[in-house]
Amino acid sequence: MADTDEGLTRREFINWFWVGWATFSIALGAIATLLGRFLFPNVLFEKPMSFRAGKPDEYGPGVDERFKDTQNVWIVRSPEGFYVLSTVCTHLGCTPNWLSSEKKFKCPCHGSGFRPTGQHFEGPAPRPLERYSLALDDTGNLRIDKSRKIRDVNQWNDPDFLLKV
Amino acid sequence: MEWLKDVVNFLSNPTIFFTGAVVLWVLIMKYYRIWTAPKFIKTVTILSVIALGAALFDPNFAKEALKPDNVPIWIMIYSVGFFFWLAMRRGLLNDDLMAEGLPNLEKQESDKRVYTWPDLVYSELICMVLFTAFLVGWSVILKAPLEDPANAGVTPAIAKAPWYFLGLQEILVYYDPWMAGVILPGLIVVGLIAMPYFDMNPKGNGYYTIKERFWALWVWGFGFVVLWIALIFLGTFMRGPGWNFFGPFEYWDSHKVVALANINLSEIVWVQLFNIGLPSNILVRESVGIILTVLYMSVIPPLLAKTFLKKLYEEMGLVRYSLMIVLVLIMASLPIKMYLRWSFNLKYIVSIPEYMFNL
Amino acid sequence: MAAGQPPNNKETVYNSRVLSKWFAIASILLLVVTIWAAIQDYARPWKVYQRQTQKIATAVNERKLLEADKAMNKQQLEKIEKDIVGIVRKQSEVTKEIDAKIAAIEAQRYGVTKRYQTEKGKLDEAHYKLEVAIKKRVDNIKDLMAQYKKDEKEVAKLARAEERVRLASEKAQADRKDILSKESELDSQMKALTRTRDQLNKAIGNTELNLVNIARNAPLLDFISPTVKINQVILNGLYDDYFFNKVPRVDRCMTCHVNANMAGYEDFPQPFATHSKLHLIAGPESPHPAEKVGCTVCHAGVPQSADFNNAAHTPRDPVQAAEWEAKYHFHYSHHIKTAMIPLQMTEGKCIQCHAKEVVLEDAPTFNAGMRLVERYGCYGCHKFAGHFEKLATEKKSGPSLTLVASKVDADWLKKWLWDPKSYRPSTLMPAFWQVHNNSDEASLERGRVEVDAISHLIMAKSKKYEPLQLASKVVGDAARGKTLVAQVGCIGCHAVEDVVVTRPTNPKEPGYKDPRVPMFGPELNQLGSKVSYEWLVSWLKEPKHYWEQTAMPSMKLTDQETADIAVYLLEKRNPEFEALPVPVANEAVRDDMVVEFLVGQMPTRDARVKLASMSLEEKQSFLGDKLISHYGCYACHAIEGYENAPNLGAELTVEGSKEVTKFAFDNVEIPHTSRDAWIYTKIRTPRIWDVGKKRDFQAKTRMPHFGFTSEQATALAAIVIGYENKNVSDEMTAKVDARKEQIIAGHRLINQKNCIGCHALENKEHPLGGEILAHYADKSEGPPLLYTEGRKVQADWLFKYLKNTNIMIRPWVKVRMPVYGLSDNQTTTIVKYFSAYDQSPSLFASRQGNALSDSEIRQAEGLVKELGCLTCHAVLAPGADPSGAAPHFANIKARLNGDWLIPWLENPNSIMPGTRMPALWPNEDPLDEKSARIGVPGYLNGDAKKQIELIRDYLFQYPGKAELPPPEPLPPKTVAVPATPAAAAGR
Amino acid sequence: MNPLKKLWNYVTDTQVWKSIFRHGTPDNPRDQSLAVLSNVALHLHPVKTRKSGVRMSFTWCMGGLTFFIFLVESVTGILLMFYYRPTLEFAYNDIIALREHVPLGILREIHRWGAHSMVITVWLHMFRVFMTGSYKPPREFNWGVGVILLVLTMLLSFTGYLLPWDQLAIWAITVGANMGAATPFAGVEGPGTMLLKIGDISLVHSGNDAKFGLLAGRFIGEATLLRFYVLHCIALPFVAAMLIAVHFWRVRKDGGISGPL
Repeated sequence: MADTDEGLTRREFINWFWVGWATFSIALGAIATLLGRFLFPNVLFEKPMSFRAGKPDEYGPGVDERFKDTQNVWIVRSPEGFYVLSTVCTHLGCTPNWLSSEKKFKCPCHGSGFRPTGQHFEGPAPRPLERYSLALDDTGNLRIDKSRKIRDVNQWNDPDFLLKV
Repeated sequence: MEWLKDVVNFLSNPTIFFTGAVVLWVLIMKYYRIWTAPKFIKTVTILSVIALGAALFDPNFAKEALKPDNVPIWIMIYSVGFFFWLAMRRGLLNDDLMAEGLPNLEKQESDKRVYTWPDLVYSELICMVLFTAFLVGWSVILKAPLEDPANAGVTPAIAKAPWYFLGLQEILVYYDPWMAGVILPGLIVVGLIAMPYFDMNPKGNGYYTIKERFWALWVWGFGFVVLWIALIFLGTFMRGPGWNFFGPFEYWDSHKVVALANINLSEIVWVQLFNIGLPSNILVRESVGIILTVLYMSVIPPLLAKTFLKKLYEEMGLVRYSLMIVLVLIMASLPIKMYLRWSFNLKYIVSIPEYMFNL
Repeated sequence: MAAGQPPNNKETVYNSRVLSKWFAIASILLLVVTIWAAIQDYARPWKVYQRQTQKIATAVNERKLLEADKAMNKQQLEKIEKDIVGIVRKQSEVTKEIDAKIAAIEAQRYGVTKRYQTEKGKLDEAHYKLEVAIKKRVDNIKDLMAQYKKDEKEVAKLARAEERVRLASEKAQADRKDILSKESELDSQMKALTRTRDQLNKAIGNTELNLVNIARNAPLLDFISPTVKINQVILNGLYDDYFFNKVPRVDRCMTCHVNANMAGYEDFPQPFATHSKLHLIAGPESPHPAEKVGCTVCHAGVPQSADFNNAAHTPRDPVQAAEWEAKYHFHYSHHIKTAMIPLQMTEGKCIQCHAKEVVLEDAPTFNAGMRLVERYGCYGCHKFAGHFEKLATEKKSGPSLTLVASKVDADWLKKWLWDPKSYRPSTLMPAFWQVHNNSDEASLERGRVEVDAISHLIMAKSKKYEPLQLASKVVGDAARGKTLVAQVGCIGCHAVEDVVVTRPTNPKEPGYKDPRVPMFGPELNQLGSKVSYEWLVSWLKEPKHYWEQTAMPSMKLTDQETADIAVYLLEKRNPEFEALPVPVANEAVRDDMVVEFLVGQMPTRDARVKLASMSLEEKQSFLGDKLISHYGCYACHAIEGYENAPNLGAELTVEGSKEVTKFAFDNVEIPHTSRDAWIYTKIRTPRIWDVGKKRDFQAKTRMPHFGFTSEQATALAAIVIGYENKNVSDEMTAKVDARKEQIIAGHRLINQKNCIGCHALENKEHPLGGEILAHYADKSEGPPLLYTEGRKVQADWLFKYLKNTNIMIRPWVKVRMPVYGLSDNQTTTIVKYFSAYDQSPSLFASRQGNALSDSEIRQAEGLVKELGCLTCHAVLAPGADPSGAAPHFANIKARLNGDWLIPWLENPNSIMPGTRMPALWPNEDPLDEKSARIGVPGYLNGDAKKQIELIRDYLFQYPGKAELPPPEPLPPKTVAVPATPAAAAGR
Repeated sequence: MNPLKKLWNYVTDTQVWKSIFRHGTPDNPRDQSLAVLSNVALHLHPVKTRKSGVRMSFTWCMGGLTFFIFLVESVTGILLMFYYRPTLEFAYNDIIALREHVPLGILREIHRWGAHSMVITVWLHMFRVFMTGSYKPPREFNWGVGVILLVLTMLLSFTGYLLPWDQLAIWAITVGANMGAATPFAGVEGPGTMLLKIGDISLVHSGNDAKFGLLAGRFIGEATLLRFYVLHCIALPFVAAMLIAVHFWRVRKDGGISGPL
């Protein structure tokens, strides 16, 4: 094959060839990435994941059930501080009941038992109850963020999940 | 009759059921000459239909067996059985022919070409019409199921995936979701696609045969029939509320209590063996499991390449062999894990819940 | 040759190198536009606003951080830090030991617990199996039972072991915590010190422009954890109707107006500003938190949109429109049904939820609008839901005309109708003639006939009236009348040119009067051109004698006072009006009109015949009747025979959601996409729509011209727009409880009786009314402020007082509490309103003082003397100068509440600013109201608190008659007036 | 001549008939060839086929049946779309309507049982191809395409499972979706995910993980229903149809139905 033809060197030819295909691939890749991003919506029609739960003073020591039905959480005030427990049993997702006289959560479905800390101690539940993140907002109210949760005992002292007041 | 039901219930226990399936598979592949006889299979079919019919008198059995969504499974069991028989039968005939130095059944005709019209066109049309008739009839007899309206707040006693995924859901008992739901299905697909490139045997292309590719049939069939079909059967008919085991004639009691006595390898080692608490360092704690896993994946392949699979290794070359053996080992890890669970109550070999990594 | 290079075949059509080149160019183009698309997505306006908001928030927080840092006690912090270091050093030895112990226990515990749990699980399973076996009646049940019992014992043993280690572990943990408690305490002290700083730092970290935040919001990466995101509120309780489907509304306004519900951004421009009424609207602590009620429930607009134009912003005025056009390419949208409501009309939307209410705190436009609708009687022609629907059944807004012939003469009436403002510029009576659509010569000719006919019929229908008479020989004196008018309280409702009241401009000051709302009563500057002396004295003595439903109360005037005021008022005339010609009806036009109306009932020929047979009086009456029906005079005035006449105006109950396309914009130059502009224009210039159109008389717009100012029209338009299809469900609106109902009922009655013309009500932060107060330099000379009234007076006393105001309370006050002639129901409404507003503990139980022993009474008497109370609070001797007197003590036991007296005695000025009552127990720190009070030495150990209580108790035992008559009126300069029955009734 | 035959001749002689059918009665080699060649559906086949390949006992007709069921599902699916609305308010009601009062509501049964059948026939087709070693060269690529089609078949069935919006549907999909959450490094509950962090910020959380991508939300909801509906009715069938075309084309190019060489 000739090195030069109609004013174009072979080197130039190769450059155009590779530039073309490289750009084409990058463009296709970019389009594919944009389309992938398209599948992750910016906004959802879901219940907001965070909610305001009033002033800390409104809570007495122990387990508080006021948000059990509306937000599916228990807010617990312990000597260590506030934490928020999910009301979903870690076994099969039923909602345990808080038995205040026995100081434990008892799942009606399969009998899993949890201590007020969320620690499982009886029945088939494999893990402690999950905990949600909470913090004080500007106005001094508790704000609970259900989009962040922990399931491991080792993280219980994380300041985002245990609020000292 | 009750004792018979009890016996069947007992035998359907996952341990026995699965072991039985494996043993049966070994026997099937060893004695195919016997059961591929038409008389034999006819007898077995008739007997099984009678047994099934009789079993349907048991309300507990009938309830699950006749669930509209479970009917396809019976169709699948019988059709897989029939076609497996057909394939093996023809393979046997071909093997016999070839042993005599004669061309096999396909070879006898493969050079002849016939007009597509009307042979193929008509036979396909007939198939379609027959199938349509069958489908409409099925639809008339069985209504599609519809339960209560969706309610995320009401958890059913048991949540099952569609039946064709129940094999995977059964694996969930032994592996965490990331293995059972992501890695294993992914590897199944990858393995299937890669299979033609691993199978270096040029024989057996385009005709039924057993002898010429016995081990290929053995391994692939084990995966399809035992690890897929049999586990679907188990998952559908023998797993009740709470994914607890129930015999085919047992009532699905949602209050059944089963001891959860499973423990991790690290606990066996540190607590049961050395009687000290778990080390706080994760890597130390899980060192035994990690070492075992690494050994399984890194030592066995070269060992096999040197011994049993020497010939195969030489044929395939390093890259092909390594890829294939990894896939096979992962597939084999499932029954291994199952047996470890049953014999030692072993929950996880490596258990790092801190990073949700459990093996 | 490079891989994939196409063969350089000579036989191709195009040279493959050229193809490659073109392919490269095309690919580059594709890449560029792809990147362009990504950039456009990144530069969406709301994203830009949020990035700007974050910049602002960072700056604000950084400033706050500096302050917080300055305010932080650094020395203490350093000390704590040092202490912690010391403690930690000391602790480490001890903790090491205990940690080892804990580790040992935990190791043991793990095994024991695990074993127990395993065995317990097995036992549970065995138990289940046993139960099944029992059910199945298995033979070897006894063996199973025995085995189970045995296992159970084993497990119980394990359970005890588990409990032992658990307790040991818990104890060790507790010990450890004890050791560390000092450190953790210091730790939390330190955290408390640095809390503000830490919070601010965290907030800044989330908003400042650092690499992490840039990455978080970078295109394509912004699905991971963006800080720039759509802020939305899903309003469960506010539903939009999408073709039979009620869909909860989603508000996204706060995507751009990020700070709307956050304090601290008041001074920033939109969209970054804080809501201007954060304490009331949008603020998290307010009754309308944005998280719950969103924005569009009041502001309207397209709630889902996060784009300036798509959200349908509406400018306040053309100036703002022009500004927006430059800034946002603003344009009115033609296809949006719910454009935003311009800011000045937003308060109308309060009606959405507060449908029954007439007065809302801190909602001046709403309040003004509601009062304007009531005063101008819009509800007479137009149907509204809620408050006005009820009002329409109770009251007409104009005076009754059933006795009008005794008040004015026919000529006056004709001139008045022809142009009401020519007689009284401030009148509420609208103009029906000589306005936009009937000022041409033909219409004027016709108008005169109409005026003639209407006034004829009204006069004809008027009944005979016997005015009340004064005692004979009473001669009025204009100078005294002038003084009286300024003194007794006429100016609470009426404007009089001789008494100029300059009112404050700050709505939070008592005495403020919304300039949009006209005076409650007519101005009194031209009465001499209208009524006669006889009629006026009767009216002044007892207004209800002429008109049963009038809001004008009796001022308890003596005959002499009545005469004085009458003479004074009649001196005031309007000579220009008097000089105006009386409109004269043209015979021919009248005949034509009679025929025109007759033709509606019969063929034209018959009508002509009929006309010929009619007398002038018949013609006038016939036309008058038709025209009163045509113009709807009866909507505001009681006219005999029109009691059940229909509403003439369009129903306005859902006017606010009427589709814009259904408004006829005709030739009027306003944006044809604006509902609010149309309504505003309609209110201001109702007849303008006929201009440039050829319309028959009957088809012309009839709504009269009220001559509203721009501000008045705006407030009225706000109200009209506020009436819309209710899409707020009950779950979202605050519940109207019994207390609220009582307040609402009170507000309705207060608006009807104009209590606020004189009294300032409710609370000193947001006083309601007291419009006369500006007249008094010394506020204590004016009508009393009624803050805390519900807690102050006893309910049954208030009831009695309102029924009979003839009781002396404040001898020095010259302004009079008139007699309204309230019904029992109305009186109860007022009493309940006060007690509900002030949340008085109970309506009928009022706490008085404790019973005192004789010695205590003696002590109290001494204290009273020492404090000098009786200088003012003694019973006023007849004829004495009342200017220095205060309510006499004997009056208190029947009137006041004991609990209220304590704070009153402590600090009277805080309850009633401007009161004459001094604070007798001064604060130790004069600048701090909460500091302790200094008692009078020598009494109760100088304990101010006890002294105050003692005085309170004493006052409830103070001897003397509680109710005394009011002071004698000014002695008449001329002849003494003997009391007549009519005069007594007037008191 | 018998009048029927006359009529037949007349009809087949018309220009209309001839414009449609470019061949005579296929009772001779020429017309047999033309019948296959000139028909868009039949020309998927070659004019002549290997004799061994025509036998039912060899092919089991499972590939053909699978394609046929795909067509049945497409047609019934399109018809069902006339009645079914993928919204929380209506989805369940519309299924009830199909069950109770929509004319020929049996289409739903045909669609559902057809779907189950298709899963079985696809497996059996794969089984047959394996048993005859037909994946071997030169058909390796087409085997791969077939495996993807197998996966698509199961995904089609899985996405369709949610649409009735009953308890069975959402809980079955919940089980499946939770697996997505366990994807290593891409699911919020997957191993290693919590390592993906910059400071306090998790890179993968319940608002952007694999499960979220599958469900278009953190939980199964209206967005999930829509997403599954679109996948089930448009996206997956579209991809499947393309791959089926490739599959058929490669069957022809790789030598038709397999047979011993």
